[in-house]
Amino acid sequence: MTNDKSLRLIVDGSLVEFFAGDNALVALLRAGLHPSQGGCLCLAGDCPHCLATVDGVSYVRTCQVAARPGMVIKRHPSDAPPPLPVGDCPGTDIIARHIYCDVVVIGMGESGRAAAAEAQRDGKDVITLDAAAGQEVIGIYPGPLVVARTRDGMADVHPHGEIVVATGAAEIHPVAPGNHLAGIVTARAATRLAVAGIDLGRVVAIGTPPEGIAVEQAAGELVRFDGVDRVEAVVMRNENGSERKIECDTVSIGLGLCPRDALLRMGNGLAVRAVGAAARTSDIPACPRAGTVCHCAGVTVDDLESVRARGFHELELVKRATLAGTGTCQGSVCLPYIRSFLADRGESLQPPFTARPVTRQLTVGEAAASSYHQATPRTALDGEHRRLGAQMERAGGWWRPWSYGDTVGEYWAVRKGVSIGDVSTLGKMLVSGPGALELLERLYPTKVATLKPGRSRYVLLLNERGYVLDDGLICRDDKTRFTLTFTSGGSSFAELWVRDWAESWRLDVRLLNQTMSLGAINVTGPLAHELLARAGVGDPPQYLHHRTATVTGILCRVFRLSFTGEVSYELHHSVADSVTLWRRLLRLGADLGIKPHGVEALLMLRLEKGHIVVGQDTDFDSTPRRINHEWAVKLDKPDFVGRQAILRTDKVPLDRQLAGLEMEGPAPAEGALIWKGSDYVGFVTSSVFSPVLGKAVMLGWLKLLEGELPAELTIVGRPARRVPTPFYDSEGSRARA
Amino acid sequence: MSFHIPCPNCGARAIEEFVYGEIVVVPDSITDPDERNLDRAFIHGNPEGPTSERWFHAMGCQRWLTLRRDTRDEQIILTAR
Amino acid sequence: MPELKLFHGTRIVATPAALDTAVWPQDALALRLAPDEVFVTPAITADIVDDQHAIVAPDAGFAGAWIVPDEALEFLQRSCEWELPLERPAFAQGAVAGLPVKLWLEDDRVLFLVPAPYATDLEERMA
Amino acid sequence: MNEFIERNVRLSWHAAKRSYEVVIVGGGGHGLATAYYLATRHGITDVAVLERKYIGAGNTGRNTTVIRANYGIPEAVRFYQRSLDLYASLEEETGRGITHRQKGLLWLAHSETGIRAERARAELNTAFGAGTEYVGPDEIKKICPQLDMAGGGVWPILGASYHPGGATARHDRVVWTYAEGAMQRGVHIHQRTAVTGLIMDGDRVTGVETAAGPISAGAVVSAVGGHVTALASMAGLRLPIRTHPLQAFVTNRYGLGFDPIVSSSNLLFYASQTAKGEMLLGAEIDRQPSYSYRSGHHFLQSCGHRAMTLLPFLRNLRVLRQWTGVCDMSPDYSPVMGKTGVGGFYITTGWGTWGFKAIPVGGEQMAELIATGETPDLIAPFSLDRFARDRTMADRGSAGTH
Repeated sequence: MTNDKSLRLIVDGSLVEFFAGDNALVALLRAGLHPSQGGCLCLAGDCPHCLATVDGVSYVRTCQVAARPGMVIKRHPSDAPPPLPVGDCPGTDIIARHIYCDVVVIGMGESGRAAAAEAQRDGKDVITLDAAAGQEVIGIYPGPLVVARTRDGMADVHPHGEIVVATGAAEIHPVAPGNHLAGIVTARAATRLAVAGIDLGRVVAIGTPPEGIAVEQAAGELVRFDGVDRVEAVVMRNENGSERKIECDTVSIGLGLCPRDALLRMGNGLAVRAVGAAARTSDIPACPRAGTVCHCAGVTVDDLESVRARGFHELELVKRATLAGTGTCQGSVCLPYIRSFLADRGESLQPPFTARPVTRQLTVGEAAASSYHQATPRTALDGEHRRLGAQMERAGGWWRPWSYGDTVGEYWAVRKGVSIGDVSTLGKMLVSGPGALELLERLYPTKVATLKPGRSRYVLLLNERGYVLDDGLICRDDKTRFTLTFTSGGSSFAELWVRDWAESWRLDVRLLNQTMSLGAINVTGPLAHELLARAGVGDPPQYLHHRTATVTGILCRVFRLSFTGEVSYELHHSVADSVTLWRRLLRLGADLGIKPHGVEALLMLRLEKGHIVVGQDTDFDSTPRRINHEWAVKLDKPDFVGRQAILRTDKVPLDRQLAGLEMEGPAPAEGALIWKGSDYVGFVTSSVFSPVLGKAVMLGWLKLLEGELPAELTIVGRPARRVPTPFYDSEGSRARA
Repeated sequence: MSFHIPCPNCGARAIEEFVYGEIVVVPDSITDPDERNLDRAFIHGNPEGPTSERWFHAMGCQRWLTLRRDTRDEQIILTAR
Repeated sequence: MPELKLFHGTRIVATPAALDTAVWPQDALALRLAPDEVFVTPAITADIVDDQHAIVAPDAGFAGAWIVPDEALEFLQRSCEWELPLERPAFAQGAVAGLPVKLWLEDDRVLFLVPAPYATDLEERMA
Repeated sequence: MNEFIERNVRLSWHAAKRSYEVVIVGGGGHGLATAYYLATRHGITDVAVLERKYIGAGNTGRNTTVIRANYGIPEAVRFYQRSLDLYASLEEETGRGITHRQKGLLWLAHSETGIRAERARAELNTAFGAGTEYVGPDEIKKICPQLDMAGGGVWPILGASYHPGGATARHDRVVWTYAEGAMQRGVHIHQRTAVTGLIMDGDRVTGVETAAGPISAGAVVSAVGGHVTALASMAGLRLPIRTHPLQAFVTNRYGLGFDPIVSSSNLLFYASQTAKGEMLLGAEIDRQPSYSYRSGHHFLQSCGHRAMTLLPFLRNLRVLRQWTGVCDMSPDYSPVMGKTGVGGFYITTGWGTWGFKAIPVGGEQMAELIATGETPDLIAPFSLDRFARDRTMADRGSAGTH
């Protein structure tokens, strides 16, 4: 070991030299500094006395990190926890690597090396994780999964076989007055410090002496440590009761061993085995008379006595009432003493606390390594919307254009001219097979058999509670083949639902979810016919019909329906063609004043028509009756999902219903409360000022009062009325034009 | 809690790749159709011990599988397609 | 990492037996997504599958790219929480970087496929 | 010096009797509060609380201590506001410290639809007595300067509802305060006493079986968490309850400096700083029903990742410990309280992720029910028979996180 002058680190702003091979703790001690002002040091990662802030990370065990030139160490404040970081903590993303093997051995001491060698002799693929090599295991999880922090990121090790815990045993620390002083070390730490060339001065050994050091052995029972900041003497009591004071510079502590078995206990029920000292039972030290038991939380023997005397007898309650064992070392130091204390006071020797992750600490950034946000899908037209300056929003689980900047202009393009909208987010599913008709008859509350090929029908989807799950279309392609559509929000759920029922009824069907394979563009407005004619479709399908057609040279399935209240054609096509189709439609309609419309305009348009949005206007206990959609439910059909629930709930008087509302003046915010005099009767679910009607139109929940829906209401302090829907074009002639 | 589910189509995958599905069992002792529906709609067996359930492999084959799992310790006892 | 491109092909849903016995064109890659579903790229014609109720649909719903094995495995080691098959070639699917990814592993290249709506996310996460 | 050492509460244990007027099964917050209010409000002290482990060992001692009333339906807002008020006066009433801190709660929105939802929440809360206001980005930044308003470029913060009454209290101290208050007035609390059966006389519950023998009771109250389905089945009841794990983690202690409680509607995590200085982070329930208390690594990864996206200062904080509790979830995300249709048997369950918030009001109302035999108005909407009556209490304001 040579003293290279270039090896310097910074401690509390001052330069400190260190030797190659030093860990940060040794570097501090070499400079005559104690990382936490005092306390018995173990140099083994067990105790809380060498914690410091290293390179901006607090609570680092300095004995576990190699000293590095330029390393910045700040000692924690002596009287308070380290400060909460202010502002952002920039940092590079940490990577977690996944490693597969047969056997994991944790700890590379003698027993760990032996276990690894034995497994290798048996032809096993062995991964070893050794804290001394910077591979600190933070926990064992079901899987099983062993997670370790390493010097180049996190390692997630997945063993097919067993996990061997060879983490050895921790040394028991002293509990006596003065145990917070500097200069107290465990016997093993004393040996290591001597080897590192630290001058320990006069060493007094209590219990098992350190190896390789000349010491004065202190006999008897430990009474206290004397000194101001550093230990200057240790006081022992002989068998005859007399006290003896031994002057010293360092006290070496050899009071026994406690297995480092937290990982073993954490892995309880998994293929985990301990070997060597980790498998031993804990030495239980003599019950302490005085002094600090838990340094992390500052708990003394008196504190234990005080809570026990007030009825806290269970180990877990003592822990919770004092917080002993809840700090950084998670009971490593105090647990043997609390068990000893309670046993001494007449309780049975209670088992250790539950072992919970994490056993070695990691930062939140390290914990989050290789984690990803849930991705929000984008339609094939995402780039088009952004180029057009759209405000993109997450809506219904997708990125969608909320508005292109002129919502009212977009609205009028639909009402008076022609507009296109990206509805690729709709759920789309093909159903084929001899069992297809039966599947849909049993799944939907509508009569499917009467639906002719080439026709479509609006449908509700119910669950077994009779609540509305979703709405959409059933489109019949031929005798045994159907196309189903679902809302954007329902699309991720629809496949699970349909497949589950098809399997549960054992029906012979083929299902293909095409939600992510097909784009869909809605062409809507009184000039939609004209645009479609220009696009090559001179004879578009009638209302609620569908057929295949070539639109601007692109193969599409054309569904005629209407959500906006105007003539609408939904063009389903391969996502590979979305951009081309979109651009061609915009070009063909340029002189018609075509504009794309966003979600916000669409929500206005549909509200004028009184169309509900499942999830916005419905709640998760909305029956068809509550949303005024009983017309969509054919109870004279044989069984379908939700039928029995509707029969059951129909016997109960209705309590509330979704209703159309209107008022003069600006539209209240969605969520606005609805009052009948001073009685709360419900709230607004959808609300917009209708440009075409010149008043605010809304959907909202109303409670029935004495069996009647109230008609004259107050919303945001202004009078409002319950009115039938649709608000606009109540005969529906525009959509059928 | 995360554990692995052996997908018969794809192999063992973390539970986070799947969507949970309950298998509802209404006791035969309930015979009234409304009561059976009420039980089916709202009541859960919620057993402490082995239970049969469905999982949909959303991140993989997008198919359902059926398995038995012990709710006390998450041990998986049996899987089927 | 190369830019992900749409893969044109055919999605077929048919009885498992019909898919087991189908003979795909020599130059086609047939990925068995489920016992009753296959994605064949490039596109094929309908009459290959012996199931009159089969759904045979042209499909460009996957975006993907071929990656050299070293890059692919480096990325997978940090983004894939499940064990890759050892044999080659092999098909595998599951969460990769939090996305529903399909992999076709050959000795000298690996195909990554993801539903097109997640293409941007996969590109960002592979970068 | 550790200011958190419990220096006041005195627990006095008694030998078990063979008979009590009321037996409460479950020595968590709800069971102990029910005993406390029976004794203090109704003078009923011939009460035993039976706990299979130690008091507060279950979900009360595992929860993340958020107290709030910003729920999504009028019935729930009134109910939880009553709890908020009882919590705020509990220290004065008992002379014991529960480390009650009114912190304010921010519920963040990240989309247009999220903004609408938070505006609606504010409107409803305010009308029914739980102050909540909608706040824009500037105010959010003032309330919680640590937030990255750009949301890491992934989930920008566009608005929030702010609930000034949002508070925290130390869970164990709530348990001990109620336990001590009940014990002082003569209530018996028996730890390590698992109930193994219910004693029935015809279709009426008249007592409980324990390992130490039967105990007869005029009324039996189930206040258990996690095992309520099994207990109720002993009385022939089938419950609309599914038990799910809920996980959380804390960092080491740092100086106080994170004032509010922050919750994200899209990222489904929440964060607060405990009085001890630990940053406490939680997220949504695990989706599969389970009684396992084992913690998962994916939760730590994912919750840490999501939290760090909005609170980047968390990156270098060191994780201290993670743990798991179990939540009894009802189909409509509201509690299930009151009479059961089985004579002599009362239930308080369905506490999902909102049980700690309701401990005082839950105990107060259950006590009134048991003492008077009449269901109080505040809990009448939450009765078990509401599912059969098609009167579910669907509450989007409570779904699944905290």
